[in-house]
Amino acid sequence: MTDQTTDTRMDATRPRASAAHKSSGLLGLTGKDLGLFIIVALLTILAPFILNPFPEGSALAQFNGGYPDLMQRFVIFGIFAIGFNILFGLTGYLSFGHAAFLGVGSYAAIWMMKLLTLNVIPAIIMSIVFAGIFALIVGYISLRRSGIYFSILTLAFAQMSYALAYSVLTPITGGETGLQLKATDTPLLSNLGPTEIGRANFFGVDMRASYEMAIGDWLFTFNAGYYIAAVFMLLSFYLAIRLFRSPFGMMLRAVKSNQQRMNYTGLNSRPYTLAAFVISGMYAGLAGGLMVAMDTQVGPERMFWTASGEVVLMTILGGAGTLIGPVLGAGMIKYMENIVSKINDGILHQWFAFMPDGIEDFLVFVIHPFIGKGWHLTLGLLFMLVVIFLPGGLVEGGQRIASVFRRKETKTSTVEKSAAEQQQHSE
Amino acid sequence: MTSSNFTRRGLLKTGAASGTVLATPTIFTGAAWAEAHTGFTNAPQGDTVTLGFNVPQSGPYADEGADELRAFELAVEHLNGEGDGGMLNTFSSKTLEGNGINGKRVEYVTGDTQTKSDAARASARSMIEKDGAVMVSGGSSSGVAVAVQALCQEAGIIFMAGLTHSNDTTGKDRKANGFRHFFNSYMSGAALAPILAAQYGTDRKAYHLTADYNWGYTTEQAVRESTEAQGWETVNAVKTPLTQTDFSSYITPVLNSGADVLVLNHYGGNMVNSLTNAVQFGLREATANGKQFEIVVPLYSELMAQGAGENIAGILGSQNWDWKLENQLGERYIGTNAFVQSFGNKYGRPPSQAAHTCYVQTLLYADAVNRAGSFNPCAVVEALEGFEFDGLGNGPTLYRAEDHQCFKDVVVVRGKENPENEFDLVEIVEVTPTDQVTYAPDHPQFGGDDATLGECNPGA
Amino acid sequence: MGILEVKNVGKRFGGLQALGDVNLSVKENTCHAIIGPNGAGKSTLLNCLIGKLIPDTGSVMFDGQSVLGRKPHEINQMGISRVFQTPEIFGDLSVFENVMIPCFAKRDGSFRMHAYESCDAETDIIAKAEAMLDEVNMLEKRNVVASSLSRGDKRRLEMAMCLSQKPKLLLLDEPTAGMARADTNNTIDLLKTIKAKGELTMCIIEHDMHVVFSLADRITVLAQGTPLVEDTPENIKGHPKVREAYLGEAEV
Amino acid sequence: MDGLILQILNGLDKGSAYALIALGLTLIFGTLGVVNFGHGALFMIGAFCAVTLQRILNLGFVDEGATSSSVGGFSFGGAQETPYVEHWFGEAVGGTIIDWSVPLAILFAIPVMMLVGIAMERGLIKHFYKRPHADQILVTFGLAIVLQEVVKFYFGANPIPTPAPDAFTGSFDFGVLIGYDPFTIVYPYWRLVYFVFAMVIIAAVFGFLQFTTFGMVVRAGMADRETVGLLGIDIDKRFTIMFAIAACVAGLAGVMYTPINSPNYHMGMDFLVLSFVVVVVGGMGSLPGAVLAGFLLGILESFASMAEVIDIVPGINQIIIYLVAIVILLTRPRGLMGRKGVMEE
Repeated sequence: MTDQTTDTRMDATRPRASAAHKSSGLLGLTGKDLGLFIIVALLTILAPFILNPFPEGSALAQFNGGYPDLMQRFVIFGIFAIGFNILFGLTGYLSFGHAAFLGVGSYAAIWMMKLLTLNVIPAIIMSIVFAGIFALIVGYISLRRSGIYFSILTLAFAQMSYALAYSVLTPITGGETGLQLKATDTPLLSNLGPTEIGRANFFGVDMRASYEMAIGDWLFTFNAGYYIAAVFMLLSFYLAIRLFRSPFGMMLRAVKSNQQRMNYTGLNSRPYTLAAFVISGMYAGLAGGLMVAMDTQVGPERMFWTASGEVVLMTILGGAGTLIGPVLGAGMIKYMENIVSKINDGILHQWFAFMPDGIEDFLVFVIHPFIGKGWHLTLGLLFMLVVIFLPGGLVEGGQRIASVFRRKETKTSTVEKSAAEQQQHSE
Repeated sequence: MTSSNFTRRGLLKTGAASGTVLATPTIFTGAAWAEAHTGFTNAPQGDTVTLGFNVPQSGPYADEGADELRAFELAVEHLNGEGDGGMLNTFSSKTLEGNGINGKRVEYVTGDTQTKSDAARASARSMIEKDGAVMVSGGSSSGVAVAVQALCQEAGIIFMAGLTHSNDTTGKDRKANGFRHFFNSYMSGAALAPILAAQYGTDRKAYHLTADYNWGYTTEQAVRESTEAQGWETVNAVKTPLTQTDFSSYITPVLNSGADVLVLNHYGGNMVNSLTNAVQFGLREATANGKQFEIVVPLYSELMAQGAGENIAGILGSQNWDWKLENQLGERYIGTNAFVQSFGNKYGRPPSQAAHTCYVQTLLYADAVNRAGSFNPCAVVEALEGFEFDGLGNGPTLYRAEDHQCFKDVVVVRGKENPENEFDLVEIVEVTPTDQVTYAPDHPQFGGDDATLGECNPGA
Repeated sequence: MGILEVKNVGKRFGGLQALGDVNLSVKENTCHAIIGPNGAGKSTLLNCLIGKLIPDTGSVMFDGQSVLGRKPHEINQMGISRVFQTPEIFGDLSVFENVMIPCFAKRDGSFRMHAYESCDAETDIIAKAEAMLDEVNMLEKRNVVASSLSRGDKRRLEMAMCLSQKPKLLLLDEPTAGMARADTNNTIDLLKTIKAKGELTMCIIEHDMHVVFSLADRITVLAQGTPLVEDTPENIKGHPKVREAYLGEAEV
Repeated sequence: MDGLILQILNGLDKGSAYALIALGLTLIFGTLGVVNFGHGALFMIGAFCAVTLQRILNLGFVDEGATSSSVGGFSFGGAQETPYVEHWFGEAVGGTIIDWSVPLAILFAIPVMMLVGIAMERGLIKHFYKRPHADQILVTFGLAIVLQEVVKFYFGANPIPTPAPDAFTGSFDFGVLIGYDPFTIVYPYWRLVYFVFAMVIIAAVFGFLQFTTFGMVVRAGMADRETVGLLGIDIDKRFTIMFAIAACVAGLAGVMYTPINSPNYHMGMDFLVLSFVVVVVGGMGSLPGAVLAGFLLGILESFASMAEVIDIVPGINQIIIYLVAIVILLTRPRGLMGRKGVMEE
């Protein structure tokens, strides 16, 4: 299912031939890309501050997201979405079974930790390898078809993986209760006490280790696991930028744009799509491995179709085909899931306690359906609002805000820009 | 630089409120807060303690989760000395006086498990890392219970399991920091078997339909072994996918299989659908081998009974507790009425067994902390291990030290033929006494010799 | 022996004999036109040459090798490029990228995992693409999204894409259809220039006789799936069979 | 043998549900070119039309002398209500009306689903015809979540029993008809009703498309939307009606399904993925393909759930549908009866 109308306007996929003569900048990135990468790197490094804007104990502290688990989830699902976007955003092939690769990566990682070593690096490497191999098999078969037929093939593989992991593969996957590290696990390269339960570490640094800093009423947590995951995310993001700007990335966009022309231009689209599929499967595997590294447990629901659907939604919500969009989408969905779902009526009453009783109760009554157990409702509404008002996803929201400022500065527009706008109006 | 393995938000809530403005970054270490209650994760500071109630709020078990949450809120109310005190008045241990836990006022946070282990752990971690919860409770499935229990063990806080029925929770996946009040598959089998034999005879042929995942396996095994010990024969056992909604293709083979009893090792939506389908196909009216055909549902719940409607009429099953226990079977189950009255007054409905177990677990935790005089998980574990108590609705109960499983009577119930109202769907048939459902800690259904609690982990 | 040898090619679609028994020989560095009324099988023949269709019978030899059974991209890599009747371009990509892609295909073959290199660093490709765009006078539109080009520009772009591959054989399927006179003349001039270089064989399908007679060295007339006649443009002009074929069309 | 016959009946019955949902989905795919992730929600809303009607009919007032359960002085729900319907029409007639609430819900559901369909198409889907499929997925998925959360808010998450009329409880003895012993091949009446109902709906939809001018235009629109638009036919209006019809088909499938399995708020999502598989296996843009695939998958699923089969291939019942889908899509590029070029890009 190719989108004929999207993405050409996105900065991320904009033709940038005008920059062709510039010498390559820092890290091989130039201009906007370098700026974007630096911004993302700064945001990632400073996330403990940025995500904890409200002082502890204040009414709004509920909205703080700067605790290790959520920060880890942001970057892990960011990786997952970045990888998914390489396939979907560039080639237009909509995989509906990507969670299977995440799951396979997770199982591979936990088995490494159970059997070989509690160091997370071998586990993560194995998760990438296994997910890559599985993606190769699934991709090789599924890519024989295109469009929705491809989507359903990938969906079918993922659902089979889920169903089998839940049931007959219980000896390997732990079934419903999944796999955790246990006192009886004695990895080859570790010296655990007889009843000691292993902990994931990075050359001795416990993934759970945190450094806390208090400034006034604010408390900021710097978690070792988060920073390790963040390094992987930045690396993934960097590689994704390189890929987007590479001839290979151009070929993938060519697949999406006109596969027939591509073939008659002497390019074999199959290995390109397969390579994109495997790469994005390996990203998913990396995300799965990191999930285990951060929190040593795997359950089969990780492979259910809703999990595959989630990454699709993340990517579209953020802006398919853009570099940063999928990360934003992932962050948004995970934030809703973890923060909004935890707000309960008691907290609402606290917030509105300063108001007269009648108004307080009324406000609680109005907001009640959207919080706590109603967080799905808020999420669904968010999806609809974004797609209705921001056709390019959250990234377009950002662009619109940016363009408001830009318009104030200058009214000159390049050919490139006017072409992009033209494209936008034609929709 | 490593200061803690799980952050301790509790610290700052009060620490900062006292007006301390720290101009320079400070590393919190255990020593910096050398008070009585340190050296473990989320040691409560100040005059409050935070508990985490992690229940399914979305997905198929959302209503059960909602009921659990009601019970938690009620328990917190009672612990803080509000309301009528509920079971505080009947509990055999008298340390709970309505002044919070260990003198600290109880606060709580809630989260949504979505009945997915990943989501449940994410939610539990946010309670531990963000909100400084010192105990997590709740849940409505064994997958979630096992996952969250393992997390709490790693984090060094206490897990008081909600509704989880699989043997594994206190079997092969048992953990030192985890405790289960709810009964389990083995107990269901052991409790049901003698009553099934008495009601339906000892020469029955059973056909099992089993949900194709861990809980289904343990339940099938438990019921099979117990009924076969009574002389029953198992004709066939077929596994059904969790995601199945229409069970017709599993039901029809039962008709001509030679079986005269159908055992549905299903829970939740699976059970509602499979039972509805079985009744549709006329199994309730059928006869086989010259006997009336019977259907058995090892694990009953009020919500499932509501979902299945009139189809549950006459179906036998087991429960951890029922709100009519004390009324019908008397003093032994004291506490039941106190709880039901308190719950009913607040919410206008009787509590489910899920609500009951969650309420009781909260009280048990609070009491253990009071008796131990500390929130330190290891102290709590010590206080709970081997603890014998009464007055919480199940009669005399033991928290066994070897596997952290409660041992108490099991209620065998039957779906009412003519329910008087929407809450009165089952009738109590009999109660199987504790000693009949007790098993050895190293029972093969519970992981055998390999199963170990490990050591209690205080975290930090 | 021509660079392209089509022998006894036949193709049926259900009950319809699209191509009967086509024989065609195209000499290297010439321009061979195929003309004929609508439905004569011209496009079908072209599709057989590039691997879009596989003929039921016969053989197609290019440069001494059979193209039958090869995939489209393999055939292209052998040196056959095609300009389509409706321009097949990468609509979502910029004009410049559209030309870069065939340059990559020419240099790197049908697949290369160049995922880490930056496009901006491919100076040789950029230079080639720029030169090519310059040649078709589209350099100033290099950053325009291809789908927003005018139809004439799209055709020129496609032509540029094909030419940038430096194919041995260029197949042109009605390259001037729907073009204004001026554009048509431009295209003729462009093709003439290329032809003058003498490095490229062309095979052109065209209705516009002005184009055909301006460019072609030899002409094959196709009717109802079979070649009626093959000859030089001068001889074709007055050929009775040709007139008959076209008159036959006029009656329909 | 009797086992196989029963499984074929099961398969036809499951297939009816699959086919009905897939039919509406493929109509929307085919006519409007929209990937509608909200289709499962329409099925669910249909089912809750039945629940709502049941609730409405059971509205009543407290009767005297009702029993109540009480514990320690607290009584629950207790009071038995007499439904107004029984009060107005007498116990016999009123009781029958309540008993027949599910079939009656069909009359209730048709206008409701029509309205829902029209509102959805005019208010939302219409604006997404020219948008990429990705946007369609996001907006319809968002809508599906919102709809199911609204239902959850009002009806809870627990399944709600909605029994069939008493006249349809019990089973029909097929075996006797074809020479088997009594009670070997019996099949519940309501499931037979469901099958017949599905057949009628499918026939009606096909007949409507085949024999009416309206249907002809829509079919032409499915084949080539632009051309039909060029003919000056107001295809948009027809597409709105088509969407409403598809919503209706899904909704009615939901209404009739309620006695088979008690409805709950997420039943739509449970069916959603399956119905996509059915549509795609049937082939994009093909109505007969969708119906055929529905029955095929239903029957194969039933066979795969037999103990004899599971013993040979453990877990086959878990994956059969997906396995079959893969095999079919690999051997037949466009599913069973798919048209070329529909959703292939």
